[in-house]
Amino acid sequence: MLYSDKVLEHFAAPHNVGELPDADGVGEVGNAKCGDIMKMYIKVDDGKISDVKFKTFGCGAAIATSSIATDMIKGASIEDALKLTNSAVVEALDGLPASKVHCSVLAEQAVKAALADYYRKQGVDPTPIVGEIGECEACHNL
Amino acid sequence: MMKRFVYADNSATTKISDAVFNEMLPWLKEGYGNASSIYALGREAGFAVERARKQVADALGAQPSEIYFTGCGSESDNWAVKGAAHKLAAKGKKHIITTVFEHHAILHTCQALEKEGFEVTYLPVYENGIVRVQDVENAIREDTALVTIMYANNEIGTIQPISQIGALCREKNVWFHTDAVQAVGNVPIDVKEQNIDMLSLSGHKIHAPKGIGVLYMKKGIVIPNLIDGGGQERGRRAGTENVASIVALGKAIELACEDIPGRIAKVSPMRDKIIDALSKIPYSRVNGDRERRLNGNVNMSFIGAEGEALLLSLDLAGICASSGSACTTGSLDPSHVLLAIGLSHEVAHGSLRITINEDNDQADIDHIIQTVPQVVEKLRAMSPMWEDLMKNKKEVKL
Amino acid sequence: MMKRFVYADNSATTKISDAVFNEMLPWLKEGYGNASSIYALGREAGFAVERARKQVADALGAQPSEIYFTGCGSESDNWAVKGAAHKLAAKGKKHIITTVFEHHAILHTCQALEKEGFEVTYLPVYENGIVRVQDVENAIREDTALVTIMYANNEIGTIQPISQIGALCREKNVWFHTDAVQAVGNVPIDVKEQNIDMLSLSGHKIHAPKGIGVLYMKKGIVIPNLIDGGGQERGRRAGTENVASIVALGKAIELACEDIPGRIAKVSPMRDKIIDALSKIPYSRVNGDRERRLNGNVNMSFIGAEGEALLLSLDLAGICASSGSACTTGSLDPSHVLLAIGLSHEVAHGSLRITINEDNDQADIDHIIQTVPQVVEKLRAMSPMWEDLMKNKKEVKL
Ligand SMILES: Cc1ncc(COP(=O)(O)O)c(C=O)c1O
Ligand SMILES: Cc1ncc(COP(=O)(O)O)c(C=O)c1O
Ligand code: FES
Ligand code: FES
Repeated sequence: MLYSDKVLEHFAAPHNVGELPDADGVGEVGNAKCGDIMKMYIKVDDGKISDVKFKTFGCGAAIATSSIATDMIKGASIEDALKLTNSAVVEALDGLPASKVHCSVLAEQAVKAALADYYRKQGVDPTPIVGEIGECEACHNL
Repeated sequence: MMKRFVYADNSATTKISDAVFNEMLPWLKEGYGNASSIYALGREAGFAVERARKQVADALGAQPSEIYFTGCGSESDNWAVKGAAHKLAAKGKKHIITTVFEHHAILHTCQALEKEGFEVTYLPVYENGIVRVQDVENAIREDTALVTIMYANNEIGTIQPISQIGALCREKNVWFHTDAVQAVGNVPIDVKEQNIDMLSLSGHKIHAPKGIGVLYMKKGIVIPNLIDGGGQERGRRAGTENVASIVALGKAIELACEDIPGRIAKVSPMRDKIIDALSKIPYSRVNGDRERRLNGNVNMSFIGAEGEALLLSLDLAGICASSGSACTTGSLDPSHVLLAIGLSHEVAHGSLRITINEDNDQADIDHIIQTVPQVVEKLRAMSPMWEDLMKNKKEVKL
Repeated sequence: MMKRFVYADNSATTKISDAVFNEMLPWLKEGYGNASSIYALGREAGFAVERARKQVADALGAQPSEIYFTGCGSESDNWAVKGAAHKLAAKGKKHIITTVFEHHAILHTCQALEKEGFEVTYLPVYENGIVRVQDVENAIREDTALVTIMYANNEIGTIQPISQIGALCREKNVWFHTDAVQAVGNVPIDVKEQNIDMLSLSGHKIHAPKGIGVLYMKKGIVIPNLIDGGGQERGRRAGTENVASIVALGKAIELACEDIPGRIAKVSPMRDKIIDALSKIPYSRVNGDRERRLNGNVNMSFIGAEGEALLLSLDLAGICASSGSACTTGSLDPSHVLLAIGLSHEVAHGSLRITINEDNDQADIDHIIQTVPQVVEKLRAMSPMWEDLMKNKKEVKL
């Protein structure tokens, strides 16, 4: 299993670990059966993600993708956060082994799930904005 | 954390010992002759190969003429099982008996044979990870070609009742193969007394290099070759003899089998110390029978701490270990071994295998005992699964 | 006779070079981690394996993802031929084309397949030891699964028209495998340009250790595994990676292929010097095409001097060589290669193969040139066959 140094760095000292008790949005994706659960908390001020925290049960890649994804959306506008893709996450980590790409998909979905929750709490139907957050296809087949 | 390096993945592979290295070195350097050649340089290599064959035979209670060198343990397994299947299919015997928790070298081989039309019975191993002799007996049929059951499991270290299975197969006149890759050097083996017809082993598990294995085949057992070609290994396994690695394996097995009780007496208390200490971690469990297990095998699960993340964290603390988590293999399913003994996916994901041997010392054990709980705690602290469990939002059966 | 040691059996096996030895040594010592493990010790081994894969790919004009490490050249040959046969049999293609003078790793594999019901065409190689492309074309049928033809012959060193055969097979849409064990490092190879679908090579012929090989398989070629088991080599060849030997092979092939014209320029004049000198021995002949042959291969027959006796005598003079005499193999038939190019049993028995390489120097060549005639003369002096020939009691066609 060939992890990049960047992945190992983020794994060893993940950024933004924890919970936000007064979060404006909370998203949880994955399932324990496949060994992946990601939970993301966001705080939103003036259309910007002012704070973000995560908790993850999963492999090194899952923890590293959570960490870097939170870095990438922290301080970003909601619009930009919505544009976060798993391939951007993979790129930011200097690549992931092929078998670990699904962990990065989960990171993208966790961000979307937290934003969807935020919209819901605002009384806005998130589906037209965030889209469907399906289960990871691989996980679905379990 | 302490700066210490603790290698505790000896069931995956071992370091070549100095004694073995020194024995093999001349054959990597000046002794490069082809062992089948007739000039002195070749003849000497040929003698060295035969000395090693004798060492292997002696360690197993076999005859040198029953020992075949192969390229690895997996090759030995494939050769034995595919060979026996194809040989006996000609006599109308197309049924194989094995267990659900064999190494993939056996399991995937059996699956390949199923595609060819063979029928395979996969026996259960129950919660303790030990197959029942009665189950083997019940499974044997008129058309059973082969029983293949591992001597000791590579993940949970449980030792199988090989002597009884051997006696049963002899009585029923069914060929019996055992994958003893993990057992050699840890359990006394006598192929004659134990009625073992074929046995696989691998050098790199006993301080010889990677890429060398053995298949023992009892006199009279003749199966098709897996690797056809030159006349090496009495025409049964082609390929220019890997003299250096063969010599290394000979030495390694001699050393591994020279004092097995001594090894058990030294290593198993260390194993027990680890198990006892880590069992204090809440929501943990020991996987596999506590008594009938390899002297160096610790296998435990810690709910809420994913296995691969555990390994990476331990690595940062200088500890090399392994896990049955799906995430370590790149597949979606956790270890078939852990599922076979009844663990749920969740629990299997949080598994850790520590395999020590006589090279480890008390300081290693202390480092492991000190580090694992910290790491488990750290991972649990960031685990939503653990959070749910603590908040009673979730139930998990251990 | 001079006290000198001349190793001239490099087609049998080679000495591990210092550069290769130094490269592999750390992986035999400290770098013993399992290349599939996730901790640093394992990851580094994994990276080393991938670097070696790249070196092999670069040397062949392939992609790293097309390179599979195996346990030896024989395994690669078996895997390729049995795998392709079994794969394409499912599509009703049960015909294989090869030559009469392949290495036994191919020939015995083909014979094993014949027993399973495959049909094999063995093409002739004529007096010069070179297969004709037209013969290959004529032999290709609707149900041809595979053409497998060696790149260079191991006994007489003749180089086959691989590019033309590759082009033909591509045009006819038939898979093409070549056993390039003897060719690598001696002939420039580009699997893409030459339309080679599968290629076997072996480490110990190019100064890497024994017990490591490669099968190149073009992207899209998928055949059943020969060795099922763990997920190593992208799930296609099981067995804990033999890191040290893989690293050695990577380095060795890089060095072997870095200056092939230079090697040819250096070695072939030495080869020609030996051939020219030994051709002066009466009743001698050169076996195999003189031009299209490996730069280091000398293969000659000396009527009336039996091959094994030749080798033993040369060994006493410090020269390691080989022979196609039946007596060296313990079988009754002399080399199938020499028979294939039309030699009678008598002539084949008196054959000598000298295979030199860039490690040999002029003094070695001189020693060979001086010793062989003496040895031939000595053996002829005590040979009744020679006596009959001299007294015109016997005729022998050279
Ligand atoms: C042409 C050829 N093919 C295959 C082999 C087999 O290689 P190995 O000894 O690595 O199995 C050899 C050498 O023995 C050879 O010369
Ligand atoms: C029980 C068992 N069988 C077979 C093997 C395969 O051995 P090798 O890696 O030498 O192919 C292993 C180790 O990987 C093992 O633990
Ligand atoms: S969390 Fe299982 S592979 Fe990443
Ligand atoms: S979320 Fe479980 S496999 Fe992707």
